[in-house]
Amino acid sequence: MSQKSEKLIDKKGLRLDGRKPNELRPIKIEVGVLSNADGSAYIEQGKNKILAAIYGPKEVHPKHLALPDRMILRCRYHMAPFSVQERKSPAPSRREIELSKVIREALEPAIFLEYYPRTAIDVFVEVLQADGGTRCASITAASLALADAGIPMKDLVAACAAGKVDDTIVLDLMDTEDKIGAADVPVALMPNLDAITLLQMDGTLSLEEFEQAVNLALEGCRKIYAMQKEALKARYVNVKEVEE
Amino acid sequence: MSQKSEKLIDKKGLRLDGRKPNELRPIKIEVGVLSNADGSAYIEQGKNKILAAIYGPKEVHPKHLALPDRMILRCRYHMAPFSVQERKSPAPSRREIELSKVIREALEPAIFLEYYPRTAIDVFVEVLQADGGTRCASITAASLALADAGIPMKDLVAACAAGKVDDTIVLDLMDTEDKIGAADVPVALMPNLDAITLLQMDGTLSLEEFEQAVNLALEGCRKIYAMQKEALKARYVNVKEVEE
Amino acid sequence: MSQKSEKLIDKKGLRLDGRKPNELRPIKIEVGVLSNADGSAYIEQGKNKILAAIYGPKEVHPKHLALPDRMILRCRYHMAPFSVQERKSPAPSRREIELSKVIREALEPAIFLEYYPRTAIDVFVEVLQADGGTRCASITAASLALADAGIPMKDLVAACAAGKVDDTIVLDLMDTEDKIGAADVPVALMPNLDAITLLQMDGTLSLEEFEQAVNLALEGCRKIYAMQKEALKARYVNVKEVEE
Amino acid sequence: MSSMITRVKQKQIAQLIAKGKRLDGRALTEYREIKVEQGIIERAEGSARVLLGKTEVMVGTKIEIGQPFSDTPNEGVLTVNAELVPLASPTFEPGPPDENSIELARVVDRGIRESKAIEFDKLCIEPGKKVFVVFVDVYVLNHDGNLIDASALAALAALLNTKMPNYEIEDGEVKIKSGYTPLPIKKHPITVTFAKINDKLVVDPWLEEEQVMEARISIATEDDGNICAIQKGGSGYFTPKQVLEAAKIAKEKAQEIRKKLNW
Amino acid sequence: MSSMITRVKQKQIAQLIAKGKRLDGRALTEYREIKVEQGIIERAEGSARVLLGKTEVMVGTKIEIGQPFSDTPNEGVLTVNAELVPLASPTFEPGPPDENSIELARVVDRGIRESKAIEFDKLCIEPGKKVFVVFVDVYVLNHDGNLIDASALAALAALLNTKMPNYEIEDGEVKIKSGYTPLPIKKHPITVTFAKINDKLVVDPWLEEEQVMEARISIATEDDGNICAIQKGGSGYFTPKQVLEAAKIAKEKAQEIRKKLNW
Amino acid sequence: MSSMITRVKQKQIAQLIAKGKRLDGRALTEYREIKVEQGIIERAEGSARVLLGKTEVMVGTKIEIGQPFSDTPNEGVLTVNAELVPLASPTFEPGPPDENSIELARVVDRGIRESKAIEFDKLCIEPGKKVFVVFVDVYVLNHDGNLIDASALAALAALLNTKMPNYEIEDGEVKIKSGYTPLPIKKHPITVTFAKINDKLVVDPWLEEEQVMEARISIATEDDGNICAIQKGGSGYFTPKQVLEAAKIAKEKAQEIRKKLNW
Repeated sequence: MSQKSEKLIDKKGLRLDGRKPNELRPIKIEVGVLSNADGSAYIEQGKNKILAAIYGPKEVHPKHLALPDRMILRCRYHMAPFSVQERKSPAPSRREIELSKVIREALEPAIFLEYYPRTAIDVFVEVLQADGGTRCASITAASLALADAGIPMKDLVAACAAGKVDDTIVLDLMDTEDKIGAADVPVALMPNLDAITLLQMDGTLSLEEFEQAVNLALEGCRKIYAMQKEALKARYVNVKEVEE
Repeated sequence: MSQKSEKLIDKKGLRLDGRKPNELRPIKIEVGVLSNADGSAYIEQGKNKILAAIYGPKEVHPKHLALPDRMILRCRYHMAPFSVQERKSPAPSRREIELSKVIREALEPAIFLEYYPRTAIDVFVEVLQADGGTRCASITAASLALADAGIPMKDLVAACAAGKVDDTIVLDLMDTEDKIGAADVPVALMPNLDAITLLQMDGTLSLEEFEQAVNLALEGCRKIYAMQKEALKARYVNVKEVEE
Repeated sequence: MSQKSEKLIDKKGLRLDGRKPNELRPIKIEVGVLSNADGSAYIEQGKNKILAAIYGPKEVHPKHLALPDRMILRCRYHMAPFSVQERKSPAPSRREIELSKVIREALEPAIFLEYYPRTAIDVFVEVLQADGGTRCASITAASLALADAGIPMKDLVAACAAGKVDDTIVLDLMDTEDKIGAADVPVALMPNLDAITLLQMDGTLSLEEFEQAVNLALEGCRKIYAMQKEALKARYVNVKEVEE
Repeated sequence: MSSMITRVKQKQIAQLIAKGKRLDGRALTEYREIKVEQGIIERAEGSARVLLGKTEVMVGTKIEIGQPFSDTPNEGVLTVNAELVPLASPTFEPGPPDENSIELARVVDRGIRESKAIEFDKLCIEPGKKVFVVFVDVYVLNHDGNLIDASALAALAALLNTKMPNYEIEDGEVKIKSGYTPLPIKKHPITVTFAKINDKLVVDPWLEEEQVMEARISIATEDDGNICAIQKGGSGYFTPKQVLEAAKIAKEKAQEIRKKLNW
Repeated sequence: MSSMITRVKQKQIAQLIAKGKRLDGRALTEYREIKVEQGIIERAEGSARVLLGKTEVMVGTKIEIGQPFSDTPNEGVLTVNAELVPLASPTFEPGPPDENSIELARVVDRGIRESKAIEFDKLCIEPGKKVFVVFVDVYVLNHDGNLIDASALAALAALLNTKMPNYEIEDGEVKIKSGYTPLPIKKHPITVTFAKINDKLVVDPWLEEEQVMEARISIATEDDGNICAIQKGGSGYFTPKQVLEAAKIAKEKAQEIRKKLNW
Repeated sequence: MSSMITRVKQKQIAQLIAKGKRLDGRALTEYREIKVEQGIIERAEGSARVLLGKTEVMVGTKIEIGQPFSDTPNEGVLTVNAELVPLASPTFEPGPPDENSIELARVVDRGIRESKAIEFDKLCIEPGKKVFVVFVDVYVLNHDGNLIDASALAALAALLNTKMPNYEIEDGEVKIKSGYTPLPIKKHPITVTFAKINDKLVVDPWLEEEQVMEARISIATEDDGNICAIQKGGSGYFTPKQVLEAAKIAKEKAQEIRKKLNW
C-alpha cells in the first residue's frame, strides 16, 4: 500500500475499470470442474482465475500426526509461475505460506471437524492468474469445493475485500487499487452465522473508515454468498442431468 | 545436439579419435572392486570412468513404502564435481535425476523383482570422469554389479549409443561427437531376450537413419555383452583363487 | 589464523583490552534463566553473550532412532543473525554444524547416558553476540544447563581456549586475537577427572608451544570451573528462597 | 475404487487389447478428443490449455531479458519447467519437483529444443550479453493419462501464441517499446506416446491403461517426418521391431494432429 | 503437565473469563508487566529485549548497503525475519521457518511498513542503485504467549535504537565515514492482540490462554490512532461487533503503552 | 555380520590392544599400507587416489576464476568439500552433506589452510577483483576406517598434481593462454589420527577399531614438525598426557610418510 499521484477514482466517482465504489467485479463460478479431485471449484473474479480442489477425508501419514477427536485441515495456496507480471518461482514464497495459513483458518470454522476424527482433508488452491484479492476469491472457491466434496459444513464461507482508494471506501479492489490504494481489508464471512473467519488489513484507516470498510466488505460477502449458492445449484442440476 | 562447421569425420572416414564409424571405444571392465558393497563394478569406456555399487536386498524404511509382492529398485546416478570440464555442484541436477530414473527403468526388466518381496535394492553409480555416453556405461557397469551381488537376473543389460555425425551413422559417441553431432541414440539391451530396456534420442534423424542407428547400437550392445561376460568370468576366477 | 603487522601485545606485555597474557576476560554466569526449558544457563565472557537450554530426557521420534542401552544427546549450536559484524543468515552454516558436533562430543563424556535408555536430550545453544571463543563459552554454559535440568553427570565441563599472539602464549583469546593471532587451541575439561573432552587447534605451534598452550588452557578451565560451581550454588539458593 | 475391482478392470483392459480393442472404445492407434485453447492467461506472454480426453494441461510462457549460455552467445535461452500440482491427482504431492515432473519437463524441452522449433538466433539482443529467455511453465491440472503428449502439445500451442516485446537499444541500455512481435517458431514438433500392454502398442494411453502398461515410449517428430526426440519409460521393454513400428505410427499420428490444428 | 490437569486448568480459565476474571488475576484488558531494554547487542546496529511477563523477545537490527526494489528506486528496504528458536519452547523445532514464524515476521513487518514508521526516502544513497537495507531479526527466547505484541514492540524499540553509518560518495563509490546518524523513525505503531475465549475478548493472552482460545486478532495502530495493520488468526471466528470493539480497545491500549515508554 | 559376533570381535580388539597388539597384526603406531596415485582424472586440474589399506579416497581439484574475500584481496581462495557417497559404505546415505562429511571437509581444509601449504598470494590475478579459486573435492569411495588421514593425504597429493592455467590480461580482461603452471605448494601438512581404545592410543584405526574406540584425535604437522591443526572427535576423552604423547608421535609418523612419498 502506498499512495501515489495516480487518480484511481474519476470525476464521475467511477473507478479505473468503470465500477462504482460499492460494485463487485464480474464473477463467474463453476463447481465440480476436476474429475480426479473429491471436490473442486473454479472462480473468475475480474481477471483472477483460480482453481480449488479437495482431497479427503483420508488417512494421516505419519500416523502420530492424526488427532483422536478431530479431522486435520491442510491448505496450500499456490500461484502458477505465469499468473503474475514477473515470473514467480514455483517454490512456495513466504507470502504463499502465510496465505495458506490464513485461508485454512478462514475455512476451519465452517467445517464440522469432529465428524471425521483421525483423518485429514487437503485444500489445494492454484492461482492461474492474479488480479488483486486472490486470497478472498480462493476462500470463496475452496469453500464451494469443500461442499462439492460432501464435507459437512456449518455454512459456506464467502470472502471479499474492501479498502480505501483516493479517500473513497471501495469494494473488491483489483490489482492496481490494491497496490497504490490507501488500504485493503480482506474479510471472510459465514453469512448465516454472522461470523468473520478472515480479517486482515494493511494501509491506514481511521476507526470510522475501518468500520465503513468492514461493513462494505460484509455486504460484498453476502452478494458473493448468493452466487455461491447459485453455482452449487447449477452443479446439482448438472449432475442430475448426467445421471438421468 | 547442434550442427557446427567442425569436421568430425576425416577424408579417410575416420573419427576424431581415429575410430571407424562402427567401432567402439577401448573398454575396460572390472567386477567386484569395492569391499563394502554387496556387488560392484568399474568401467572405463574411452575417458569415461564409472563405478557402480549395489547394496541390498535390504529392509525398506519407512515400512509402508515396501511392496507386498516385489522388491523395490532404487537408483542414484551421480557425477563427481571434478568429472566434467566445469566443476559440477555435488547436489543432484535435473539431468542426474532424469538419468537415475531411466537407468533404473533400464535395469528393472532384467531383475526377478518378485523373488524378494518387501525389500529394496540400491544401485549407486558414481561418474568419476565423463566423456559422453555415461548413461550407457553406467547401465553396463550397474548390471554387472547386480550380478556380482548375486541378484537373480533374466539376463545382463548391455548398453551403447549410436548417432549421427557429419551425415554418418556412428557407434559409441564420445563427448565432442555427442555435443556437436547431429543425433544421439542411447540404447540398452538384454541380448538373450532381444529386449530394449532403454531408448532415448535427441537430434534429428529420418526414419531410415533411425533404423540404422538402432541397429548399430544393438550391435554395439552385443559386443559389450561379450565383454561383460568376460569380466564376470575373470571375477569368479579371482574369487576362486583367493578362496583356494 | 593469519599473522598481520598489527601489535596485539604492547610494550608492557598487555593485550589490546589491557589483560595480562594469562588473564581471563570478565565472566558472568547465570543458571536457570528460561522458564520453558528443563534447564538453562546464560554466560557473558568478554562481549560473548550466549544462552544454553536443555529439553529432555524425552521420547525419540521416529522410534527406530532410539538406542536400547543409552540416551541420545543432540546438540544445536546456532548464532543469531545480529551476533556478528556482517548479518549471518539464520540457516545453519557448515561451521555451525561442525561446532554442534564438537560441542556435543565435549559434553557426552560427562553424562551418564546409560541412565535413561531410549530417550533423547536436546542441547540448544544460541549465540546472541560473538566475540571469539564462543564454542568454549557454549560448552561452559551448556554443561551448567544440563546440571540445572537434573541430568546425572560425572563432572561439569569447563572450557577455555589458549593460543599464541605476537609470540606470546595467551589465555582466552578475544575476537581480534583469534582472527589475527598465530594460533588458537580451544580445550574443554572435566577437572575432577583430568579428562580433556574437546581439543582443536588451528594456526602454527611448535610442540613446546603447544604444551604450554594446553597447560594454560587447562588452568583457564579450572578457574572457570570454580565460577560454574558458584553459579550453580547461586541458583540453588535462589530456588530455595523462592520456594520458602 | 477398491483394489479388487481395480484388478478385475486391469485384467479386462489387457484382455481387450489382446483382441485389438480398448475399454473406452477407441482403436489401438486412436487419440482421445483433443481440444486446444490459446491466449487464456493475459498476464503471460503466451498461454494455452489442452484437453486430451479428461487430461488437462495449461502452459504459460514468460519472456525475460537474461544472459546467453557461454557456448551459444548469439542465441536466446529456453527453460522448461513442469509442475504436477497436487490438485491434479491423488498421487501428486506438494513439494519440489520429483523425478516424474523433471522427466516430463525434460522430455517437453527436448522436443522443442532438438527440432529447433524456436529460431533462437532471433532472440539475441546483444551477443554474449543480453538475450530473451523463454520460460515455458507446464501446469498439469487434471491427470487422466498421457501427460507427455498433452504437455508437449500445450507447450507448442503456448509458444505459437507467445509475443516478444519490441525494444530498442539506447546508449547501450535496452528500452522496451510498445507493441509486440510474435515469437519466431519455424517447426511444429508433435510427441506421440505409446503404451505397451499385453505385448501390443496403444496410442495415447489413458490413466487406467497406464496403470497396467509394461512400458511407454514417446516419439517426437517434426513437420517433415524426421524424428527429433525419443523417451522410453516404465519398467518393461520393447523389441527392436516394436520400436520401429512405433516410430512409423508416431510420424503418421503427428501429421494428423498438425493437420487437424492447421499448424 | 499431564493432559488431564491441563484440561481442568483450561476449563477453569474459560469459566473465569466468562465471569470477567483471569487465572493470573489480570483484568480482561490488562497487559502483563512490560520491560524494554535497548542497546544490549553492541555488534548490531540496533537492539532491544522485551519482556512481556515471562515472554522474552530479542530483536537485533543490521544495516547493509543494497539495491532498492525497482518500483521504489528512491527508498530503502526493510527485511523482517523471525526465528522461533527451539530453546524458547518445547513446541519449537530446529529447521527452516515454519508458517508460524513466517506469519509472525510478516505481521511485525506489516505494522512497521504500513504505518511508514521508517522514513524510507532518507535511506536512499543513489536512486535506483544503492540504498540502506534494514534487517530486523526477531529472536524469540522464551514463549509464554502473545509473541506478536512482544515482537512488534521489540522491533520498534530496536529500530528506535538503530544507528546508520555516515557516508560520502567519492568518485561514484560509497565511502563509510566515522560516526552515526539515528535511523529516521517518525511513527510508533503498537500492536495489541486479543484472544477470544468463551466469546469474550482478552488482551495480551499468555500461553495457557492461547491454548484455550478460539481465535486471535492483532491490531496495530499509529500515534494518531489510525489503524495500520490487522491479522486474524486461529481456527475460530469473530462477530463484526467484536472486531469493532477490539479496534477501539487496541487504540486505547496502544496509547497507554506509548505513554508508559515515553514514545 | 550379526551383532553378537560383532560384540565378541570388539571385545577381542580391545583386549588385544591392552596387550599392545592389534587384530590385523599391526603395531600400535603402525599405518596400514599406503598407496598414492596422482593424475588419474584428466578432466580435473589435479587428482589423486589414496588407498589406506582398504580405505579408498579420490580427490579432484578444479581451478576457476572468482572473487577474493574482502579481508584478503590479494589471495586466492580455497574451497574444500567432502562427499561420503553411498557406494562407499552401508552407513552413508544419499543427500546433502551431514555433520560427518562437513567435519571431514573442514578438518582437511584446516590442515591445508593453517599450514599455508598453498602460496595464496601467487593465485591473485587482479587484487580485490579476480583470483584463482581452488576447489578440492574429497570423494570417499570405500570406507574402511580413518577417512581423515586418507582424505588429507589425497587432498595434498592432488594439490601437488594441480596445474593452473596460464593467462594474460588484455584490455582489462583475463585471457587464458595455452600451457600450465604447477600450483605453488610450499608445505606438506600430514594428518595423523589416533583412536583411544582401552585407554591406549593406536595410529590409523581401521573400521572395526573405530567401532570400539572411545575417542579420536587427529593432528596435522608441517615439514618442520610444527603442529598446524588438531581435531578431537568421538564421545570419549583424553588425558593431558595422552594429548602430548599423540602430538609427539604424530610428528614422527608424518615425517615417515613424507619420506616414503618423497615429499
